[in-house]
Amino acid sequence: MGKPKFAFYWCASCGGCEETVLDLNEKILEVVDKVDIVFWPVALDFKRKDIEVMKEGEIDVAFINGAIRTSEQEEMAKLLREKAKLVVAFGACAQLGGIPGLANFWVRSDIFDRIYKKVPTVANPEGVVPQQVVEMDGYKLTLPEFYDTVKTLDQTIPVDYYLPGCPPPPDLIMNAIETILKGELPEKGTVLAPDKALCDTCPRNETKPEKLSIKDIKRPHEVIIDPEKCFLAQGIICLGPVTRSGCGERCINANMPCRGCMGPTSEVRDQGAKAVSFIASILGVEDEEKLSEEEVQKLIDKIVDPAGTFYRFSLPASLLRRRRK
Amino acid sequence: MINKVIELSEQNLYACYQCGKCSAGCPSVKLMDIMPNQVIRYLQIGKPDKVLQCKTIWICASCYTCSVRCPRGIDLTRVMEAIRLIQLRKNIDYIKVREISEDVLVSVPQIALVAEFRKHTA
Amino acid sequence: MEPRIGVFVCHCGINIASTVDVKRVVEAIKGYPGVVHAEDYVYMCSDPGQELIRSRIKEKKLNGVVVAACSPTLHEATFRNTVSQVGLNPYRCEIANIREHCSWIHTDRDKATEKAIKIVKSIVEKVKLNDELLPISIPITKRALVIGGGIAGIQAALDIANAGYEVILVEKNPSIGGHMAQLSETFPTLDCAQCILTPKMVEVGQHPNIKLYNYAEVEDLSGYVGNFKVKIRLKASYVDWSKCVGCGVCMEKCPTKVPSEFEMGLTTRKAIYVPFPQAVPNKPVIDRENCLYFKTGKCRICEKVCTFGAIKFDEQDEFVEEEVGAIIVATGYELYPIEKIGEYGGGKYKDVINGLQFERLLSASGPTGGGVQRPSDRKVPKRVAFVSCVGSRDPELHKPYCSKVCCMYLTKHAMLYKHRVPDGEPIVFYIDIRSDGKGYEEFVQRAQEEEHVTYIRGKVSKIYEDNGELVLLAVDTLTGEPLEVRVDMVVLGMAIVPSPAVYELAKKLKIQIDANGFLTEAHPKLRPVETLTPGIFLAGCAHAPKDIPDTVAQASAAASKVLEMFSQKELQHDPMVATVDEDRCSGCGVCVTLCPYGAREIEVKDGKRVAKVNEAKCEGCGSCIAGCPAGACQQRNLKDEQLVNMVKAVLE
Amino acid sequence: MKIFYYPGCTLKTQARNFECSAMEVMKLLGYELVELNRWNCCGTVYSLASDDLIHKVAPIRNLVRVKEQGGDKVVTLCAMCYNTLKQANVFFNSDQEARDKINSFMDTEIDYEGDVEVLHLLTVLRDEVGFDNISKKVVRKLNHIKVAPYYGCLLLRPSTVAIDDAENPSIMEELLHALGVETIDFPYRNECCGTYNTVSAVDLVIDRTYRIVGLARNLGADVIVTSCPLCQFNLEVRQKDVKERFPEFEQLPVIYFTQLMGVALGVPTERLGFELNHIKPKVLMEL
Repeated sequence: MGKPKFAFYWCASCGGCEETVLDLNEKILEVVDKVDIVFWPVALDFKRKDIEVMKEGEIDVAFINGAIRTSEQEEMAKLLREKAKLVVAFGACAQLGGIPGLANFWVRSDIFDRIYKKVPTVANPEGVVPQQVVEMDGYKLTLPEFYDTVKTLDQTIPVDYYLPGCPPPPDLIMNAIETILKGELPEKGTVLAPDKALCDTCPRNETKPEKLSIKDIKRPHEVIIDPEKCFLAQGIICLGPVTRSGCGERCINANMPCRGCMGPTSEVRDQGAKAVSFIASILGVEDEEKLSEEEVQKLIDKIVDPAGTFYRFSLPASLLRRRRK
Repeated sequence: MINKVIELSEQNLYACYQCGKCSAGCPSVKLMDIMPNQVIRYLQIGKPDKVLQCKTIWICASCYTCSVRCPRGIDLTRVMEAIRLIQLRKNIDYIKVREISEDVLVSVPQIALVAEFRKHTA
Repeated sequence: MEPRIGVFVCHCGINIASTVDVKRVVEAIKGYPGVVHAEDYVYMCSDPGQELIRSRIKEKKLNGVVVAACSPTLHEATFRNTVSQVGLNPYRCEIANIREHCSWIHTDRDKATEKAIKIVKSIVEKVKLNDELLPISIPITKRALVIGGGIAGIQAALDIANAGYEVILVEKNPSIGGHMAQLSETFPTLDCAQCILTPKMVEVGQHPNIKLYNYAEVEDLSGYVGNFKVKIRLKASYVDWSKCVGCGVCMEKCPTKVPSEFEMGLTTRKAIYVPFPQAVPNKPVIDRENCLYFKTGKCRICEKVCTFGAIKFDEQDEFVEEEVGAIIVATGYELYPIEKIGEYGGGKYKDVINGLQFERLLSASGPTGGGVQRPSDRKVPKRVAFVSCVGSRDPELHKPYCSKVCCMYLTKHAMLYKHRVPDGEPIVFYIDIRSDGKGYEEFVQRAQEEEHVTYIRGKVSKIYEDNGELVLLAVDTLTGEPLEVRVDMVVLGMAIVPSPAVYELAKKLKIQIDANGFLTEAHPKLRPVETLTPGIFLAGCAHAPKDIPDTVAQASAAASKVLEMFSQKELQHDPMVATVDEDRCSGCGVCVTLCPYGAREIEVKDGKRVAKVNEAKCEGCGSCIAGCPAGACQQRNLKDEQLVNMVKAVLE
Repeated sequence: MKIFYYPGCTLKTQARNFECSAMEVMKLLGYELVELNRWNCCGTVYSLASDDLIHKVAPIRNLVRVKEQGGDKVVTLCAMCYNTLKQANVFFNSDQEARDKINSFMDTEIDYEGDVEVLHLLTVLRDEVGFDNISKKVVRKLNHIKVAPYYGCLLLRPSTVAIDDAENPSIMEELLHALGVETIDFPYRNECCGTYNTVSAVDLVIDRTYRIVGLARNLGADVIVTSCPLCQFNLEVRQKDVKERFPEFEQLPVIYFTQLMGVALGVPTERLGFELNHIKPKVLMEL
């Protein structure tokens, strides 16, 4: 038996997930030693047709990052699903839709209008927007279809495991690879990360007051943030309580609040909704009885872009998935 | 009839519990043939004729005393106006303008005349 | 466990059956997965109905029961008890509410039946995943706290103390007695209020089981049913009561006079005072607000004249903590202020007084020694108007509710006035006469037939003063005549409002108050003396306006509820509480903030914060579960999985 | 300072004394009442039926004039005008549908957004001028007379437009005290005078006048002060009719509060329009 065959593919994402593979540093050499990478468009010159000729199940693991936004991404995901024994959704975009998923607050026409016509740096007097098919000089040029809605990977194909994060932290990646190589596979559908919220490992957890209450909401640039104290206790919205741990508290250690990239814990169906619910639970509770309707509204209004704050990484995976008409 | 009055006056006449506070404080009640609370009562028990034929609605001077004191929040001033309008809209004047004497016409202030015509003529 | 669920559909006479096709519900549920038996019966809660459930459990080896009937608040306990009699865990029995949630609110029989079927299916789904639970046992401190020393608090405290349990009685004023101590005589028997009340006050003061904290207020409450910890503020009285013998010299010599609260401002008291001669305890306090020494730094006359050295100007408020198992709130009422009734002068006419002021004028111990004299010039009024429903039954401007006692006490006032001033003319203005208590209607009849009190049906519109007389613009709605009545004095039957302190107190005790500020009972019919917070009961006018007999009855009822609790070894608490999956909990603390019962706290285990549930305090409201950002909280027998299945059953 | 001023019909005819005294007084206090151009009758009584929008056009049109002429508030003297304009404005702000209808009906005017404040001179004197400042300008001592302040109905009712508490108002008393005048506690100060019944039910007005003026006199008042031309007429001119019926009845002068202010602030009495008062307030004129 030869070495296990791995494939990497990049759908709608920023590319950070591809780079993070390299963050394994010298460990990547161990990996390469143990596996055959049969497909990795960003690094190796294998083409779609090379996959198409493979047998079903010939690839052992396909790591797919990014959300599904175009028909090409959908086709590739389906192709890899057919050829791979295991599919791992790699990173927040594949798992939850990620930042590209915020596009679900609009529809395709809005997005094209903005990107190709209204962005201040765009000069497009003829109002050209991408077309799926263009005929020119007898040639037919095609582009993949740009879908109205961004989907998560598992809304497109069945997914076996998830590696959360934006991007997934190297130790979790390494852990996952080792687990797969050893064949000690957990239950299908498992997120390959701890199942507790970030507060569990947060170095600031002990600094929480007995009763958490937000009197006034502050954005990180508005205050000098105490580097020791719980963000929420400082009035800064931190999604730590509603986000899976395992990220290595990278943001927290850089004195920035958690933005939720690791997704929710396994018991939570809708990270954004839970986030809204928990923030609402602690917002202004101390003076609850004294606050007038207007004062409450004023307090809530200090959350700039609530949808983007609470669903930053998880809109396509939420119960509503997208803006409804 | 009660429904028409309710529609025009936007007051819930069924809320009246006949305490009589409207009548007790009414500055014009002495000259009225039925008392303000009875106006509502006759409507409640379905005797609109009593109300349409009464002098009370014309004596009411729209001073709002009853309205500000009513424990059930009924603006009786508006109720009186509604009933007056039901009559006036049949083109029935309460006063005959021609019969107003010259003396009165020249002596009373304009606001009295305009108000009188507004309230008592179609 | 393979589900073997029985569904029992109740007709509730025609309450359900007239709108819901009960037979169709039975047929529809018969084939539903997990259901092995279904049938209907006309009154499921009756003895034959319950027997039917018991025998089917045995015959069909049921391991779960759904009773489709009325609201669970009514009969959940009944049916859970039924199933447990034949060995089924009571928490494997659930109620599907097809009455309040269905038959009573719909008219379309077809659609209502469809809805009933869905409700039953969803409850079947719930029962499938219900765990067998055991009630939670909680220890119980067999001491009671009674807040408020009026007749309600006195009665409740005595009942509990006489049953052999200790009572802590907290009264904010210097003396117990409340408003009843101000009354002259009581309707309908004309018993002297002092004669029936003061012996009880003395009994409280001397009772070995009653610890009285007068001039004290509840500062804070923690703990839970059976195990409350109450912090009590003992307001500084500046008098060492252990040294004071109550000789009264200090009060005599004190130079500062202020309006007497007890006498309703009709006369004055000193800055060091006992509210009234029959006070219990009969020890003075210094009113810091008005005391010359506290205001100017000079005086201290009381200190000089006190031969016992009992005056202590440097005294501070003190705090004591007491542990109690049950609490009765009896904070009483106040009269709605005359100032709010602009059309009756808004308080500017001295001879327009309220009912309690008139009680003091009638009282033998009052400022006039029981002779009726009007406040402005001490003249004996020859005509007195008594006006009922002042600020009451007035949703537009004042209070929407009836004050319950004014009809009766104004009748009593008119009668007593007539006794004191035989040639006097009492006129009572009323809208309706509400005389529904025992002997009350006879009392009113006596006032009319024997005392010839004039009753005029009609609400007074305005009161003003003219030439030393009071003019009432009124109407006789029975004759249809406007009236202008001139009298010497007016007594207003003011609306009754809860004691203003009750709002803060309710917050401390975490009990509910209604839109009018009165305490809310747990159920208006079946649990009238309990609050929704277990272990806290209510009595008297803090709950709603009521007369003395009702107050005393309610106080005894509250006491008996307390005694019922104390008669048990341990308290049983509903096990449908929140649980924490410690493997999931990150210790973020949101649940602690959310919990309205103080049942959640953070514990540090192996250096990590983990939330825990105090099961005795948890009322299973579900706030923490909804709020838990990590999904680490679940509620027993209302797990997410159950809820999802229930929703699916409805949406199917 | 300039304030737009809406006179209304009677201020230009029978109640010229109200207008001229107000002008004099305001001038003295450093304010100019600028009469609104092209004002029309307010309708005098506010129409109360739910379906009657047309009668709300007249008062609203006056508020449109204020807007057109660059103002955002307008002051009235006549209590009836105040009430009608104010009630119309309150209604206009509470019912969007009605607002649209009225605006489309008045199609030659600019659309009215309900943003003109309707004020009565009494509130302007209290809130803008300040009773303290008025007090400082008093030059004539009037401590020898007792005044019965009479509000009537329309400054106090309905509650949506009231300038003060309906049962126990105090604004007029406060003004009078600032002028150094003693007031009586006058229970009838908010009782109706019988208003337009003076045309067709004069008996009612005679009865009201007898009671109101009678009580004021009983309570020791030397003069009644009011703010409504119709109240003034009923309480003053109808005293003649009262006297016919009750010969023992003693007359009492009824003047506008601005006239009394004028006296206190030192405006020459001949400029205060007393010639239009049927019962001369001699106690004031002979100072």
